[in-house]
Amino acid sequence: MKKQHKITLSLLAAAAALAGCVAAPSSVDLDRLTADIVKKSFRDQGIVKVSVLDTDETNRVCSAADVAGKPLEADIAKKIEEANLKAVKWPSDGKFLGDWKEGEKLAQSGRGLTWTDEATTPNGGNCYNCHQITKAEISFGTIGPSLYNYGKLRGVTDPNAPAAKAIVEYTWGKLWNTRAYNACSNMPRFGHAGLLDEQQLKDLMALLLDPKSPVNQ
Amino acid sequence: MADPMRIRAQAAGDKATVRVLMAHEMESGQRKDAAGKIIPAWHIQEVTATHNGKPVLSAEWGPAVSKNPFLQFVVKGAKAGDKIGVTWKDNKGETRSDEATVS
Amino acid sequence: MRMTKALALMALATLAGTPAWAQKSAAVQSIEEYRAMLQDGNPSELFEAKGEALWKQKRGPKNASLEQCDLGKGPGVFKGVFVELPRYFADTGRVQDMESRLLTCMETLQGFKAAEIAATPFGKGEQNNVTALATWLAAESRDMKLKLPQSHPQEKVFYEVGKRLFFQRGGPHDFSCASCHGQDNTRIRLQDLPNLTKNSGDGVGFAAWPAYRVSNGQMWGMQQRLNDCYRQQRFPYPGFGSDATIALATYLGVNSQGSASVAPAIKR
Amino acid sequence: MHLSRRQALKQTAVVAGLLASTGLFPQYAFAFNKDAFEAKSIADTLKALGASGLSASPDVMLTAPDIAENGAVVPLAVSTTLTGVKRLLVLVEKNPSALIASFNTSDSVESAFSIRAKMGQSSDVYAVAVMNDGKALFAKKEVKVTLGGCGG
Repeated sequence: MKKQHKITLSLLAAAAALAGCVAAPSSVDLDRLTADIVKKSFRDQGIVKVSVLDTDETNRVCSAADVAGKPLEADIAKKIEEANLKAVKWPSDGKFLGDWKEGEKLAQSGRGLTWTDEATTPNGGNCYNCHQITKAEISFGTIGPSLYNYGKLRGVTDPNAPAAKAIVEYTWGKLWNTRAYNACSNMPRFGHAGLLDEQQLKDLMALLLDPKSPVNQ
Repeated sequence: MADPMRIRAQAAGDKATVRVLMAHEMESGQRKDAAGKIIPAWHIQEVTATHNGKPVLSAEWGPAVSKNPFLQFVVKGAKAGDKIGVTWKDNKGETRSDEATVS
Repeated sequence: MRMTKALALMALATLAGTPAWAQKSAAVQSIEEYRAMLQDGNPSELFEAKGEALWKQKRGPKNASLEQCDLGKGPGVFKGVFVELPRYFADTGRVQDMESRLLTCMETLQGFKAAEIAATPFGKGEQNNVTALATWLAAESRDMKLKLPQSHPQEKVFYEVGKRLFFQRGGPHDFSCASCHGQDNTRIRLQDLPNLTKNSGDGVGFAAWPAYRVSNGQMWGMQQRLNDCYRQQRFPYPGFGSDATIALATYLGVNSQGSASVAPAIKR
Repeated sequence: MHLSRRQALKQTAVVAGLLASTGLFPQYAFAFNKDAFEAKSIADTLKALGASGLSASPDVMLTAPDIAENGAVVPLAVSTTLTGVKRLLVLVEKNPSALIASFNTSDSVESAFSIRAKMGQSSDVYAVAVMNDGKALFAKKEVKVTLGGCGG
């Protein structure tokens, strides 16, 4: 612990020297110090490796905006959204909807990818943690908007009809990579990050869009 | 040795409300360990209470009482300065007794 | 009595019936009544008693008590220290929170190996004693207002680092602390989420830990609270008493400056 | 010698433990009713306790939350204004074994007890007063058990 502290302090001193002053460290110094502290503070545990903290440009830009307390510049946000939209993979067989019953199970589960999970633990969709979905489940979160009547409210009576095409594709894109539509969304990128596979995403699509799903009752 | 209980006994009128917290695992016997083996039930089985040494309450508990159990009861005729004693005994034969003064 | 109030609330709710429009809030209200029912009889009292005894007991290779431990207001002062941590300590040259400071005292006064305790998993061996001590010390500052010092440059630096950690997105889910704790009036499932980017008020967020967790019957200090947040964030494991955890705690504590600490609390 | 509170309590415990084992509390030499606590259903539990004829009574009271945020700790209070009560029971119908606790009533304590129970799932909870003649009178309430957290 002592050793770690010395490194931290000397880094600060070096940073201050670089800045050519003895005043409070600059934002850049603090960013560097934070990265240094992260490196020393976190370790691998179970299936989680420290490398999961090596994140992409999309996250870095959003985190920096959050620290600054300012929303992203419109053009930067647009660039991030375009890059993420380009990364969306569409269903290989052209079919968008699976089984809503399987989708409901996924929506209920918040498991997977923590250091107390096994590599074989199936990932859940975590959906109810943040969204209202069916009327029956009263234990739902409110970080995201309510998805109750998601398809019905958007006029989807037949998900295969041409009239439904735009909303079906948007929903797929949103699940695959939410940052394609909202640069700094809080939602995980389920397809992009490999959290759920194509079939699982289809099942969630069915939960949201199938007229028979309890979501649309 | 089991950790001490926390007993609070408060007089109001001609009776005293007693609240007890007991430090106990209360293992249900329903859970499995990492290897998939059932963790055997381990729970408080008998609870008794005394008022100035005279027995006033006895109860039997199963493994579905919550961990670190809470119990509340009301002793008739107890006043400030009286002693309330509580004893538990678990299914492994371990026992613990503590006493509190009614305030 | 709190219990009586909860019962009265329940009676009221029953009388009023459940109008259709109130269905969502009725669930939330029921949960609030449930929580109120638990307030009377918080098992954290068991840990407080244990912590107080541990403070006075001669233990460790040096067979000494912790009664000369300096938690920031001089050796032996235990009233009011909890609401002024984390703070900078000149003897270690570090900003320390309650739990890391207790490790320092256990090493210097009692001869325990701080690194060994830090490496011990939560809920095992000496870790249980650290939690009990922190629980008792929190109780010795119950209802006092948070006033973390921010005069030493390192304390200011830790606040700034903590802020950056709070907003750091990463892991497979892109989560940061702010993903869940960056807005007002949100929930995960039925669990209310305090907005930790600002003062979250008396007894909320930072001002509520250590707390007894009814879901697993465990007493958790702030270190374990932060550790489990990082687990659910799908982040790697933050070392016990590591600078990242202390910087984050500094950020949370300073943001809630002036709010009253209700710890040790009782939680889901 | 200075004794800490904890040490003092420990010594009290030892003394009380000795008292208990010397049989100073003869009326508590009751045997734990294993059959009652291992019975699955409420009916079997009552049978094991020698009670019968379960019927609802407005004189038996049960206080329980509508929703428990966590099944690990569900606060329950049972009471009765009846006289001639032998014991008061707390039962959770859908638990692996229904009986949670059994309180023997006496003239020295009110017939009102609060306790906290584990519930595996949403279920009806029963307060049952077993009368001296073996009749069983009950009050019941449904308690919903929800998942409060992330489910991870």
